[in-house]
Amino acid sequence: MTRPHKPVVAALLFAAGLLFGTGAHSQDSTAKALQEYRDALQDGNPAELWEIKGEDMWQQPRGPNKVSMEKCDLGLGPGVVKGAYARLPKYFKDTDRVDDLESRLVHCMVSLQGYTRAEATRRVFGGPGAAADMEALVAYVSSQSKGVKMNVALAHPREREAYQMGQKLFYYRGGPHDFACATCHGEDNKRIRLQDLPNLTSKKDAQRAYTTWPAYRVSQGELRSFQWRLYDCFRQQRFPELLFGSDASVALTMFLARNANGAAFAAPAIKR
Amino acid sequence: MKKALVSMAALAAVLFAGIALAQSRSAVGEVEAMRELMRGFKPSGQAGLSRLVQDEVQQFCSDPGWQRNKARIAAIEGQQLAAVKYPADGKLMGNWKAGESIAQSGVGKQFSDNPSQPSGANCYACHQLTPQELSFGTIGPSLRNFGKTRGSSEAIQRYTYAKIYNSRAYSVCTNMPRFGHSEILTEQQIKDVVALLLDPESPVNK
Amino acid sequence: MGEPMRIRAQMAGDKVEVRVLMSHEMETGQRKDGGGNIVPAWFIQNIAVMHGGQTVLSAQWGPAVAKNPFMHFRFAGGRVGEKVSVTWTDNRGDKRTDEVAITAG
Amino acid sequence: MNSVRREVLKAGGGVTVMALAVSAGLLRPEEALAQAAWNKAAFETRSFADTVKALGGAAAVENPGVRFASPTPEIAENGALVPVTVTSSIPKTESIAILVEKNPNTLAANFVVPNGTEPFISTRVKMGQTSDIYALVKADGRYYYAKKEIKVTIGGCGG
Repeated sequence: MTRPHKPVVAALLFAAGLLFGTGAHSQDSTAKALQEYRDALQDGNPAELWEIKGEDMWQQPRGPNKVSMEKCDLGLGPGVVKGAYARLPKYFKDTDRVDDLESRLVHCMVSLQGYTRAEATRRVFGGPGAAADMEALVAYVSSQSKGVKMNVALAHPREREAYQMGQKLFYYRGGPHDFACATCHGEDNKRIRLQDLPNLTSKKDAQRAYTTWPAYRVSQGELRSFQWRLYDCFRQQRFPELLFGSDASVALTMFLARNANGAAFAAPAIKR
Repeated sequence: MKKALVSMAALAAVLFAGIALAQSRSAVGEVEAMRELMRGFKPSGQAGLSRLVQDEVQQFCSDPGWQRNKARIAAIEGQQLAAVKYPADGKLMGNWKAGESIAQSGVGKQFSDNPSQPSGANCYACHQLTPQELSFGTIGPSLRNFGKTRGSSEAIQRYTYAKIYNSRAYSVCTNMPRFGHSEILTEQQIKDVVALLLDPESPVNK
Repeated sequence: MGEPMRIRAQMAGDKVEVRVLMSHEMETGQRKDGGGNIVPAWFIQNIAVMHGGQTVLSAQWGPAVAKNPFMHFRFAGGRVGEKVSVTWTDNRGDKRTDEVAITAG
Repeated sequence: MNSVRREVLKAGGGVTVMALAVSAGLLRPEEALAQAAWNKAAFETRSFADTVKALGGAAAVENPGVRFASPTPEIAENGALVPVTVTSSIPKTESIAILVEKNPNTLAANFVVPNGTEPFISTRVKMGQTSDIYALVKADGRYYYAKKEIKVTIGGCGG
């Protein structure tokens, strides 16, 4: 390993310890310091602001029908929120499709509250000064699976099909850059710039990655859902825009969620 | 809307035609399912649905078991190399300083990018290059001292140009984009990145 | 009006441990938007935490307090069931108050 | 706004008037506090020394009674969110301020700690770059401080 002679960017000096290492000690201490920073953010995760807003939205009568979401069936029966996220996506008879949380929430907003599909999906990702109701609902529902072991079933043929198609999409190379999800997420211990990349083909990384979304993204000051995570990955993959709640998005979610089975769900998390 | 439907149909036709030749019924079913899945994307900014239509290489490399097909690998690499367009003026090395800023830039071709701005090569996302830039990725190998260890002979320049122009000419399913072949970089930009890698004055070789 | 705060007030020994998350942009006035225009400063300036008619913490903030602010402190003299309220006002004159009951540790 | 309260505010908003209004039950205490004048001059300072002055002190001395406690990181992966925790063991601690030397304006926050409240505060600030941060404590009318460098890998004040 080479040593940097003149680290010109002081701010990166320590980050550089990760790469060049002025010795095993400095590498360890840098990694330890970064871990301490990440740990320090855990107490008082702003995701909780989305959780309380989402809980309120879940309970309040809303939409043209003026009813709450408390009859919404997320897979464990009408109104059961606890542990629901850890079992999604799954096949639903009433929609005759495999739904993830977000597409299921849209279904309930339409079928129970009387919104049109367009109204229910008008603002699914928040931006500066305008948080999205959808991300609040996602924060609340997912928070109710904290500590619950991921347990996504492949019992129904449609669930198995979704998993297989999600897997295909994961390896599907396209666009001007020939990128697939696997380009960045198919090997251990890789980084893009200084950012660690989870290897989503390995059990351990797949579990850690999936169980820490949704997350409060410090760089954006927003709570981000798993649908957003996929949307933004495809943007960077130079693909066209992933449609919210589409079969493609649900299939890929199914592939990634199922691969996380057995790990305790730990979101909404906080990420840099 | 109408336009979107038409291009969707065109996409479906291409996806279908491309793979339906002499395939088993279940494979046809799979193609059908994949085509359905691609309805989950919509055109946005400069990113149209045609980006989802795979060429032969993309299709080949989307099979996680591609390594087993040795004959296809050699054939595709040969085709890709044969299609490399070298500069008409015969000059392969540009300006390493311009190359460095191209290597730093990660914009280009995303639906959120302004298509009138030049794309970057984003080399640092995956490679170590100059010793000054500490924020580099590790998806690709380190290119530190790339020219120092190889020299800058005509042959090395041609290899380096071709590798950037179309990396698949040398490694069919590499993670690296085909910067010339896919019109991500201009000819001049590729020359500048070649200089960043090979020029003895470039910090990559210092 | 602002969005609701997340307040936790919990007994820890003989003290009340208070954690508050506030929903606020905390714009610095230095950031540019997509069109290159400066986004005007917009931030919480004054905070007051009250218990039993007494101020148990007050603060003045500038725009360098992080977006969606968090604060954590401890005060003596509170009991389970009593109310703790938090009020903020920002530089636009917007204001919000939320209140919780102290819970057992 | 009710008319009594409007009259009170019209009367000047000075501290004395406010205190009277509170004791007379015209204003709820938190309303009175929220009206307390924001120290514009202090938040516009560009150095540690100027901030001390703007807060009403002559000078500040380093004192081990002022401490950065956990969580206060050595490195912040993102300057947009930097946890800072300060404790003071100096008797009669009245207030705890957090200052970031290399931010456009030095003073980030000033907490007033009344009797009965522990001289301990944990919050989060933004840092545009690697910088010294200061914890400035006012105790019995005097100013004391602690200093610590925090390295920032991504600044928190840009676009």
